[in-house]
Parts: sequence; structure tokens; C-alpha cells
Amino acid sequence: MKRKELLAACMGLIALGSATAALEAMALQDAATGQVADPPRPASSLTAEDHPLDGGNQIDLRWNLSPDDSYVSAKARKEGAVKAVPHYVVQKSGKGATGPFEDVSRIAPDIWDYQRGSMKLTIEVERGEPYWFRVAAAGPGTSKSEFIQTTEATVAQREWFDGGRGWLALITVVLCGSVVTYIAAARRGMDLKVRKIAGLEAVDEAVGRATEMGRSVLFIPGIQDMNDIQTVAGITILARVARTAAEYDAKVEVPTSRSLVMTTARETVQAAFLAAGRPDAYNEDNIYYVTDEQFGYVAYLSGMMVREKPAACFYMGSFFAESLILAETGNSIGAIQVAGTAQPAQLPFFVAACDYTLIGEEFFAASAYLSGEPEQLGSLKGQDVGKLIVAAGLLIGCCFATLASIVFMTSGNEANVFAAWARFLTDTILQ
Amino acid sequence: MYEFFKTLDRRWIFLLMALAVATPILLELQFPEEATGLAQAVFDEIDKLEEGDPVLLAFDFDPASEGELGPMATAFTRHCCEKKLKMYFMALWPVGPQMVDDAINKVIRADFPTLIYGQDYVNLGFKSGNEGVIKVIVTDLRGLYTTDDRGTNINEIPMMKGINSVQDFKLVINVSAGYAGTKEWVQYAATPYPEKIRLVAGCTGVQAPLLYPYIPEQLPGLLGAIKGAAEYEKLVIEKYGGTDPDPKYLEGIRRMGPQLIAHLLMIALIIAGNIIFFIEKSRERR
Amino acid sequence: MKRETKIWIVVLALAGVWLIYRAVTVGMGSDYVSITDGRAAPASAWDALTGQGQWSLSRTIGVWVAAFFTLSIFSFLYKDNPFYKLAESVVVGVSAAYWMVVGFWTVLVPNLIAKLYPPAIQTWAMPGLSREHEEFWFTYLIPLVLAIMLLWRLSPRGAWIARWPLAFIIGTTAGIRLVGFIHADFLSQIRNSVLSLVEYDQIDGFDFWKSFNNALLIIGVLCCLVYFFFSFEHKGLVGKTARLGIGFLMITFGAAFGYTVMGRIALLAIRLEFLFNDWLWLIDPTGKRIAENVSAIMPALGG
Amino acid sequence: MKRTVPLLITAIGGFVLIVAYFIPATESWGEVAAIWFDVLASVAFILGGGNLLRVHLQKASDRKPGWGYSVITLLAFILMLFVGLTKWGAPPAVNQEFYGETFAELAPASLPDGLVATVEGRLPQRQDHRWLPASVRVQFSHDPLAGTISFRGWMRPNQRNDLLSYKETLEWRCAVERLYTKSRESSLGGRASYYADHRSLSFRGRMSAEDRDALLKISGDSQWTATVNSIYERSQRVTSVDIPGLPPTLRLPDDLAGAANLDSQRGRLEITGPMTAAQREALGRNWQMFPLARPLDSAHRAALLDELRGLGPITAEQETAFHKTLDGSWTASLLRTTLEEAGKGQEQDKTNCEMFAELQAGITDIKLKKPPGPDVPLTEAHVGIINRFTEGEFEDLVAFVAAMKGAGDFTSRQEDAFWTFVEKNPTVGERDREIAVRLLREGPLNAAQRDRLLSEMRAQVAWRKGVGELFVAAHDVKYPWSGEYRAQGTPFWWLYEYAFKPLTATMFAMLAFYVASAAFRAFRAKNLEATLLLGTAFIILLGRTFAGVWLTAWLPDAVSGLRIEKLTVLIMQVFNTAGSRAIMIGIALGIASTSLKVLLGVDRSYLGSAEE
Repeated sequence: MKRKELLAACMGLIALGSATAALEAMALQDAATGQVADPPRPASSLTAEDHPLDGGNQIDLRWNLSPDDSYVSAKARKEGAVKAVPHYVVQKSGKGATGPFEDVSRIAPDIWDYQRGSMKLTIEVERGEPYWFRVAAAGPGTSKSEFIQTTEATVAQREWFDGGRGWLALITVVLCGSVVTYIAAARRGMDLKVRKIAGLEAVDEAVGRATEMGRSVLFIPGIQDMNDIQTVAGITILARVARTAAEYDAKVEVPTSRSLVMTTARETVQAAFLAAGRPDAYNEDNIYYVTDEQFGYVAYLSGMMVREKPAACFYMGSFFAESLILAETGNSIGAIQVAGTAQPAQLPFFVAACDYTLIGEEFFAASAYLSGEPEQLGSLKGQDVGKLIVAAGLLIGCCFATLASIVFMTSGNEANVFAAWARFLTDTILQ
Repeated sequence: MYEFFKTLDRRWIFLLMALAVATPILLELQFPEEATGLAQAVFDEIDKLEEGDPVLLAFDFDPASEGELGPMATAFTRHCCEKKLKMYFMALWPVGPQMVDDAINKVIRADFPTLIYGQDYVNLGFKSGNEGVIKVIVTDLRGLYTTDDRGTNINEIPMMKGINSVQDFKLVINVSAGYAGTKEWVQYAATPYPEKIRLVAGCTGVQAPLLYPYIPEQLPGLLGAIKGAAEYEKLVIEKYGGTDPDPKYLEGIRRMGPQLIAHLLMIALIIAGNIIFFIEKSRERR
Repeated sequence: MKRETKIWIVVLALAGVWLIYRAVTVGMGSDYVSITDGRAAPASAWDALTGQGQWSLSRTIGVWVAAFFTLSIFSFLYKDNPFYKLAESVVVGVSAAYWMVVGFWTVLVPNLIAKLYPPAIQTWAMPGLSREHEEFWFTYLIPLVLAIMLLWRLSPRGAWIARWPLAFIIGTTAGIRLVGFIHADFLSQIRNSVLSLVEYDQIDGFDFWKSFNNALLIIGVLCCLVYFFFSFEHKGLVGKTARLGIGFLMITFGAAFGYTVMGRIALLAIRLEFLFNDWLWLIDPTGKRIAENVSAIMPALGG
Repeated sequence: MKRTVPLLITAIGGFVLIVAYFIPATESWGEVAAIWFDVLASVAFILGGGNLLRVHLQKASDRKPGWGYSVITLLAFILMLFVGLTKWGAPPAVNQEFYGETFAELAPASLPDGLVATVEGRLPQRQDHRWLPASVRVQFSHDPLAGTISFRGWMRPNQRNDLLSYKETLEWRCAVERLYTKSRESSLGGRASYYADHRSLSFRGRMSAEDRDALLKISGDSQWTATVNSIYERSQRVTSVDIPGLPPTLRLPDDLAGAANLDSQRGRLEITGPMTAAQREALGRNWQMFPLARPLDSAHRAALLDELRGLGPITAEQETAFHKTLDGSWTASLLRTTLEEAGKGQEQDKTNCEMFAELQAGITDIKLKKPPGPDVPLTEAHVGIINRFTEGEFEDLVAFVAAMKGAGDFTSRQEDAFWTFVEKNPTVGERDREIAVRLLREGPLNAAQRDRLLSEMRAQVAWRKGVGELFVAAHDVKYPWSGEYRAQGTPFWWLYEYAFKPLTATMFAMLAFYVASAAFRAFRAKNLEATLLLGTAFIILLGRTFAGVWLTAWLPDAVSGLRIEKLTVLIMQVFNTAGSRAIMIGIALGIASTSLKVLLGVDRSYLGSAEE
């Protein structure tokens, strides 16, 4: 359903785009090469104003290109055409209209600037301090045109909102909004269908098996500290595992590599045992700190695994190189292994060596599944909306980009309307 | 036989791996290298330069990754010396200058004593600011580098005449172990000035995959990890090495020995594993 | 005593004898140090030639200890054994303490105490620090209070107060990461994937191969996304696409695996080089030692 | 209370940070929170470490199996912690010790009024209400009514720069410059200084009676007098070190005789007061004691080579190495270009006051630099002298400089350039050492040959070490705790270097083995997915060996796309990129919604139970 709408939307845009492309006038022509003014005539009408909606440390400069400066395509340059104005020299002074001035930038206009006939440059300055600017068109060699200068000082002010992040804010609101709405819907009892994830059933099974064999369950919440969401997600899964273990009356061992994780895990497991109605069975000493050092931690774990032979191993959190050491050791003692992490680099090793692996997003979804609370499932729906947005953005963007290069190919106009749209999408919305 | 492999104790595999790595190191075995396209590209980029062309060598790594990148640095320096290029060394990592000095002592002082500091090569030293440095020097090198690593004023260094920005170099050679490194050079130097700045690089194995998207437009050639180093060394030796090259120019190839055997072992293991698997399946069918 | 153990004892004894022999004759495993202005720096036999460096007992012992630990860890590959257990217990103790020390000198001192009361630190551990307070230094009272709450766990009563700092940590983390990831990963990944299916530029004209790759890339991203969809069961069209997605993922993993192997082997090679080069002096690829007659430059070992 | 408050904290903390992300003024709050987290994490070490101690102590005390290892862990832990926290054996930080300076406690308030410099000028306003730089806050003051700014004590260059950077206007900067010069008038050429942050009056080098009187003249205040006198007394202390293995012929050059005196018979070096870094350099490496090595022409080379041959055999390889080494030495042309370059006219920076003057003179386009002065080219005579110098004349370098001056214009910059040139190029000892090393790399040398080549350098090294020792001995440590906790040579460093590093690195290296066994076991073509996985891994692995390249190298260019390296690039570029992008997007979404659930309190399992 949603997909159809998307497609329709795209078709519409394409039609509109090609129409405008037809309407659009000629492309930028290559400058007649050869004659090169030396030094070039200066640029004109330089203006400086405070950059809108920023932290008050930026000033926008605008000026019209030197009349000698004209577009030279890459092709023409390859054939030996020379630009009359290789770049513009921009200078600033914080001392006064009479200088002394110092270089802040040397910048060459891009095709869009040529189309506009003017260019814009944003300069970093100190907030609240007055600045004067001047611009000259550089010629071939070391020659330089006259400077044009801003008459009165420009001062950068700080605004209350960062305009550069406006679109980000919007997207964040949309994403969070969809998650929240679905959660609310779930609360109201709307039943949400979500697909099964292999490996989640395995959790209970693994714990059960451990109980039968009278062996312990090993849970490893990664090697990152609580300031990593993966660890938080791991802990929420631990809550579920611990609860099942409490019901089966199995022993859960949680060696951590961070003191804070130990503290949090203790709170969590204690709560889980309580919820399972077995507060007496909770033993704080099964959750302990080993060492912050990645490989010291691993050295301890592999030794411990070989000696105590846990029947089930859970690796839920942020893992690095140690992933394979753990998984292989676990495999050698014949434990059921369920892993979940959002470290793309480590997924291959878990996939290769564990019985079940929760890949990236699945790992975060797991806590929602395991909690068994419907409202948590709502968050998954919300994530799907996010994915739809991605798909839409991708398709639209690619349509624009493709049309842009088609128009470029046919009309030779590189700076066409589609290119402009694609540019807007990538550089403004998705910046 | 099959039964043995089916229930193979993994310690045998460990033993094989240990041998595969240890023997080449002990016997200092060296194997033929076939240069892949990327290494060839790097070599050509440098080799097509004219005598006296200015080249910027940015060594952005530290002793930790010296094992992987040291050989590249040596080979690059050697190649530039052979081509009689003007070498400008710089570093975005605090310890980079040491790496530069190592290369200078190892190659220039030892085997090209006729090259003179300040005329044929100069060490511009370290500047803090990571990609910030690159952003500035692509347009204005002297803005940041007022002196060289020894504190000599840039203007007093003969070979600095006519060098005002990175765009004045015929080629930028980057050896990097992470941030700030090749990625930043591509983004802030090669991408904005496609005609002006040519960039080739050598990097660690971890980085290499992240750089593939830039090949070949922004990054004509890339040496990935010790393998890349070995291939490039081979190319350099082939052309300039002479009869018995100094072992220090074979570092990469030497270190490649264990890599190679181990890789072959891995491949063999995968194949073996599958053969067993298929025999198993066929037996089950029966 | 088991037969196996006996064999091992014999093997180890023989190895030991050989080591001692080489240590005495060649001086295997010895290391040098150079001291300037009371500061130590690594040195080599070459520096010893001129007295710039001298043979160092502590560093030589160090090399042997390091070698012992290296072997102890490797011994775990055969099976768990006392040596590994020893190494394990040492590494746990040392590393835990190491990170605590680092935390103390690099976080607590400069980022808490020095902010709250600079003079104390300036006169003691960080002379370079200014004695003046920074602006808004008082905000650092908050982490101080939270820290005290955290330590309250140790007290018999009211341990629950420790949840407040935890809640704070998790809350702030969630807040930072939420926007951070949407900004950094979510948007940037989409942006990078906005590609033209028709690669064209004026110089080389239309590039089929690249266009094809772009198409493949975009399809790949979309398929993988479909795989991650939770709303639909993997059946019918969705199922097929998801399957394709899994395919892409598997190739990704395979590639990553293959690539990582290289680095891992390098690690092993480096360890072995340490054993053979620095300790056993069986090889000398970097020319650290003077080829002939080692004892001449090593008075300490009766040369 | 126990559950709702934490929930509130979580929600508020989180949402505040989210909002802060979009407000320019608060965008940095994220980093602040991160720092706070680090603080909490390091405090939590107490919990973790305490728990570690408890567990192992218990295990040890009730003799659980393997309790011996617990004891080892405990010992390792406590030892490392102790040597680390006490900075055991760590030398004080070089840059914080003010070598060669003598400190005496003195509060800023009790700096005499005679040391207050005042010039006209106003402290400008800043829109962002930034505070004055911390480095000057206690010493700088301004009087808006009188329109003056004043500074108590001698302004140091870094303080001046801090003040300059406070505001860009030329008026202010010129005022600061004037204040700087004015305040330093009584500083005895910058040797006397005051460090507000260290609450100390300081004097560089040895304080002579005249210096003391000059300082005492500033004020009769008793505390001031006491402070100055204490410095004076302490800077009269005599320190000496014995330097074994010095050739008795060594003499201290006259121009350094003042700095220290040497009794070369007893091999004892002696200094009064602290030794400054400059003195250390001058003493440690001076051309009078250890002359500069001049390039050797063929005759000299032959002589040296014969001398060596006379002592023992020299192989052909060694001979080539010998010549290669000597080819590396400097040449007349290099010295000439160096001096010529130094002779080039330099454009100099203008002072702010000069620019301010121009501003008031109504000049419209003020430049930052002065036009360069004229070039001073080397005359024929100069070149001649340089050549003779290269051939070995002018044992006395001062004589050389004099000759150059005599032969025509020779600027001070050129002279400096010459002295740096001398410093950068090897002494005779260093050259001979280099030769020895190169020869030894090619083949053996007997003891006699070694002594011939190395004795000079040995003496030089011994001397430099001795000077270094004296440098340290003559200095009284100001901040014993300022050292780097993992400085080389300390027990902490030793444990890190020889226990921590090898253990962890080896653990890491174990991966090589596990990768192999995993490949053998898990990479089996069970189904399509598995096949893809192992297929790709296979191709990549193959591509990393020459075998793979060689296998596909024969492919014609038409299908060169199938060559293994191209295949690798394709896989990494397209498939790998696509896969990891999708994964990352998914992860981002997952993290976002998980965070949201946490903030909204939908997921509160981490919070523990309501009861205690």
C-alpha cells in the first residue's frame, strides 16, 4: 500500500521535473578560452551579514563574480582552457576598516555560483566582535585585482536555535513521533503483528537446558560502559534471562568489565528475581567486576568457561575483537550460544560461531520482544516507519540524481533543476 | 582418515596455524609477489613523475602500526629517491616526525647520501589540528608551516620556493594508520581539487575497506596492509633493486611470508571442511 | 603422577637447560637502556658501543618475564593449565589496577578535583594548571554529589539512592545517542546512498560499469532494509526480497571475515617475532644486534 | 520515591540533552555530560575494585580451590595500584620544573608597589563577557576613570599574548605592548620573573651580588628583602659531579669558564647555583672540546683507512661502506647556500604600536609586515674563506666568523645560521662512530679498530652525561609529584611494559588460531546463505595471496572485471557497502527507539525493584 503511493509520488515528480527541464533555458556555455585579463577586473557588491540561526560565530559573505570570471568546464580545462580567475582571495580584519587584513580563504566558485553569477562564503569569527572584509579576484600567476571592501563592521550574533539542524529536528520528531504513536496505540489495545525472530525462542530453551544439565548460564553484557546504548539494551535482555532463570531456578553468572555495569546489572537481576517471586534465590556474588581491560577480561572469561562449562552463553552488548575468542571457547565446551550486537565488524564472527545471532537492529528489537509487553512491540512498528522514510528518501534522491545526469547527458546542462533538487536533498535536508 | 577429520581435535588446527606462522618467520622465507592493480597504480603514479617534481609525503602513523606501514614508508621514500623527486615530508600525528626521521635515516642518509637536506628533501614536521590542517594547506601551506621540523624558516629553505599550497605538489603520498589520515586527505584535498591534487596512499588492513569507495576517482592507487606493501616493494625492487637488494627494502615481503602461508592454510581448511561436509551428506543420503 | 605430566616436566626441563645455556653464552634476551638527565630511554647494543646506553638488568628480566607470560597464554591452546591460570590471575590484577590508576590521574584529578579546587592540584600534581577557577566551575558539584550517591551502595542502609546516578547516566546516554545516531549514521548513510543510476561526465561520457554498481548498491541497501522489517512475515514477495537481503548481508560478513583474518595473523606474527627476535635471538631482521661476538659489548654477562 | 524519582531523572536528563542539541548556546552540553560520566565511571572503580578485593580475599581466606591464584591476583592488583597512585620513581615533569631557576614563595599581594607598571589605556568590553585570561587575573588591573591599565610584577610573554588575544583592536594591543615593555624594565633582562600561579618569585641562573642589590632597590619592604635574599643564598650553592673516563687534556672553553669549572685531573665538574638549559647545551656540545668534522678529501680518507688497516683487516664491503658514510658529510656548497639564504632580506612583523601609529596617521591600507631589507650576497672572498674552512682551516670557529666579517658584509642572522649549522653537523667523534657502526654492519672490527673509531665519541658521551648529571644535581626539585605516572623506568611502567602489554597482546594474538578453527568448522556450504558467506571469505582470502592473483591474471582485459583484485574491490565497494549501510541505518533506528523507550520509562528494567 505505502509502496504504491511512494511510486506514484515519484512518477509525479519525474513528470514535473522533465517539464521544467524542457522549460529551462540554455546551459552554461564554456568561456571563449585564450584571452586572459591580467590582472582580472575586481568582483563587485560585496556584502557581509551575520549568519542566520547559528551560535554567533559565523558571518556570510556574498559578492558578484568578476566580469572576467566565466565558467570553464572540466572538459574544456582538459583541452587546455585556462580560467581567467583561478580563485578569489578573501581577507578579514578585526582591527578596523583600514586593516591590517589577513587572508582567511582562497575559494573558487562552483558551477552553481556561475549560474547565479555570485558566490557565498561563510567565515568563522568570534562572537560579538566587529569584523571588516575584502575580496579580490586572483589572476593567473600572482596577479590580483583591486580589493572590494565592506564599509561598516559586521558583528556575529547568537540565536536561540541552530538553523543548520532544523531538518534534523524535524526528522527526529517524525521518527520519535511514529514510535510514540504506535506505543500509544498498543496501549489502547490495538494488536500489532510482528514477525518472529529466530534466536529469541532460543533464550528460554537455552536456560531450560542449563537447568536440566545443572549447569550455570553465562551472560556477558559486552565490554562497553553504561554510556553505550548497546549495554543498556543488553541489560534489558539480561532482565528477561534472569527472570526465566529464576523461574527455572538456574544459576546466572554475570562477569562484567565495568564497575557501573556491575552495579546496574545487580539492580536488574535482583528486580528480575523479585518479579519471578524468588528474591531469596538472588545471589549478588554471581554478578561481579573483573577488569576494564578488554583482553584481561577475555583471558578471565575463557579460563572460567573452560573450567565451569556453562551450558548456555549469552553475548548481548557491544563487542570488539574478543567476540570470536568467546564464541570459539564457548563452542569448544559445547554450550548453546546466543549473541546479539550492533558492532557491524563483529557480526561475522558471531554469525560463524554462535547458534543464533541477533543482527544489529534485531538486537535492539529483542528486548521489546522479550518483555512481552505489547506497548514495547509498538516501538518496532515505529522503527519500520523509519525504514519506510529511508526507502522513500533513497528512491526520490536516486530519481533526481538519475534524471539530473540524463538531462546533463542530453542538454549538456550540468546545473539543471533535478541536480538542484538532488543537491537540496543531500546537502540541506540530509546534511 | 575421514573419521579422523570428521572429529578433528581443533588443537591440530592450532598447531598447523602456529607452524604456518612460525616457520616463515624463523627461516625468513620470502615468496614471489604478484602486484595487483591497486599497487601497480600506486607505482605508476609515482613512476610517471619527472625528475625534480615536488612530492608531498604525509606520514600519519605511529610506532604501533609501524609493522604494517613502516615498509611502505621506506619503499615510498626509496622510490622517490630513485626518481630524484623533491621530497616534502609532513605529519598529522604527533609522533609522525619520528616516523619521517626513521625513513630519512634508513633510506636517504644510508643509501642516497648525496641528497641534501633543504635542497632535495625537507621535513616540515607535525602540525596539530587533523583535517583542519589539510583544509588550510590545500590553499595556503605557508599559512601553517612557517618553519620546518628543525625550526628553520621556510623562506630560508631553497626547495620551498614556489611551494605555496598542496596544489603545487605533483603528487601527495599518504601513509596513514587511521584518523587523521587517508580518508581526510581524500575528503579535504583530493575531492575538492580533482585536477590539481593527485593522491595515492598506503594504509592499515582495518582502514582499507573504508577507502575502497574512493577508488579510483579520488584515490587512484591504494596499498592495503602488509600485502600492499609487499607488492609495491616488489615493483620497486624489480625496477631499481639491482641484484641483491638490502633486506630493509624487503621488510614487507618478509612479513608477508607468514601471512601468505597462513592464508593458504585458511583456504585449505575451508576446502577440507567442505569436502568432509559433502562426504557426510552423501553418506547420510545412503 | 600422570604419564603426560612426567613427559611435560621432562620437556620443560630440557627447554630450560637450553635457555640457560644460550643466556650465558650469547646473552640472549638482554636489553639496554640509556639515561639522560635522569630519564630512561630504550637503547640498543649499538649505543652500548660508545657508552650512550648500558646493559639493563631490569629490562633484561622484563624481556624474560614477558616471554614467560606470552608462552603461558599460548599454552591455553593446548589445554587449561597452571601456567595459564597464573598468567590469567596476573593480567586480571594488573589490568584492573592499571585502569584505576589511569582513571585517577586522567579523570578524577584533572576533571573533578582540579575543577572544584584548582590550587590543591596546582601545588601538588599539576603545576601547569592555573590557580583560578574556570567559568561555571560550580557545575562540577553535580557529578560530585552523584558520585557520593553512587558510593552510598556501600552503606548498609539506603543503597537504593545509588539508582539516582545510574538513572542520570542512562538518561543522558539515551538523550545523547538518540540525536547523535540519527544525525551521524541515519542521515549520513542515506545521503551517501543517493546515487545516480546513470553515471555520466563530460570527459569520459557514460560509464556503464559504475552505473550498474550504483544500481546494485541501492538495490542491496533496500533489500537489506526489507529484511529488517518487523511488520511483515518473511513470506511471498517480502520473503524473497528479504532472502536477497540476507544474501547481501552474508556477502558483507564473508568479506569482513576474510579481511580481518589478515590483521589477526599479523598480530600472531608480531608476538612470535618478539619471542624469536627479542628473547631467543634466533633472528635479527632489524639489525638490532652487532652480528659478531655479543659478549664484547656486554660486560655484565662476563664478556 | 525509590522508583519515580529515578524515572524523572532519566526523562529530564535525556530530554534536556536532546533539546540542548538544537540550541547553539547549549550544544556543548553533550560533551559536558560525557565528562561527568567519566568522573562517575572512575569513582565507580571504588565499587568494582572493592568488589574484586572482597571476592578474592574471601576465596583466599576460606581456601576455596585455586585460592592461590586469588592471592596472586590480589598481590598484582595491590602492587600495581600502589606504584601507580604514588607515582613511584617518576621523575618530575620537565616543562614544569623551571630548570635553572630558583624559586621563593611570595604572595602576589606582597609584590612591592615599586613593581607596578602603569600605562594609559582602557580595558575594552567584550560582547560575550569573557573573563580576563586566568594567567593575568591577579596581576592585571585597570582604572576606567584615570583611563590607565597597570600590571603588578614583570609581565611574561605568554601573559602578554593572553592579553593581546583578549581583543583585536590596535589601540588595546598597542597599550598591552607598552605595558609589557614598561613592566619588564626592572627584570634584569628577563632573568627575574614572578609566577602568580606558583606564588613564587624566580631568578634564572646564578644571582650575583649586584643583581641582588638591584632587586633590593625596588622596595625596602621586609618580606620582599627576605625573599630576594633567600634566593640569593640558595643560588650560591655549589654542586659538583665526578666524570670518569675523561681525557685529562680536556679544557673548558674560556667563554664557558664562567658557567662552570672543570678539574680535568680529578675529572670533576663544578657549578655555582643552578644550571640553565642554555648553559647545559653550551657545555654539553661545544666545538672547542669536540670539534666539528670537516669533509674528508680522498687523501685524508686514504690515511684514515690505512690507519684502520694497520690495526686490523678491512673487507671490501667495509671499504665501500666507509666511503658511503663519508659521502654523507656536508659540503662547501651546502654551507654556502645556507649562509646565502640567511643573507636574504626578511620582511619583519610590525609591532601593534607601529600599526596603531599608522592608523592614527590616517593610512588607509595598513600592512602586517615591513618590506624586506636588502639582500646581503656572499662575496668572492667569502666563498674563498668557506672553501678553506671546508678543507679544514680555522680550527677556531670564532676566527672563521671574524674572517667572514672581515671579508665583507656578514649579518648577525648569517652568523647565527653558521652556528646552527655547526650544531646540526656531526663532530669528529660522531662521524667516527657513524663509520664504526657502518663497518660493523658489514663485518667484524677488532678491539683496536673500535677504540680508534670510538674513543673520541666515548669521551664526548661521558662528558655530555656528566654535564647532564650536574644539570639535574644542581637543580632543586620544585614539584616532585608533577611527573608522568607511567614514565619509563618506573615500576608502574615496568609492570605495564613487561606484564600488561605482553599478556593482553598475546591474548589478542590468540585470535589467529580461533579464526582458523572457526573457518574450518563453520564455513560449510550448508545452504545458500552459508555458501555466500564462505564463498566471499574464500575469494577475499585468495585475493590476499599471490596464488589468487596468479590464478586470474591470465584473464583477457575484456573480462578483466573477473580478475580477483577487481572482484575484491567490487565486493567491498558494492556488496559490503550496501550491507553495512543497511545494518547501520537499522542500528541507528534501533538505538533511537530504545533510547526513546528508556526516556519514556516504557522500558525500565535497568531500574531495579521498588523494594530495597
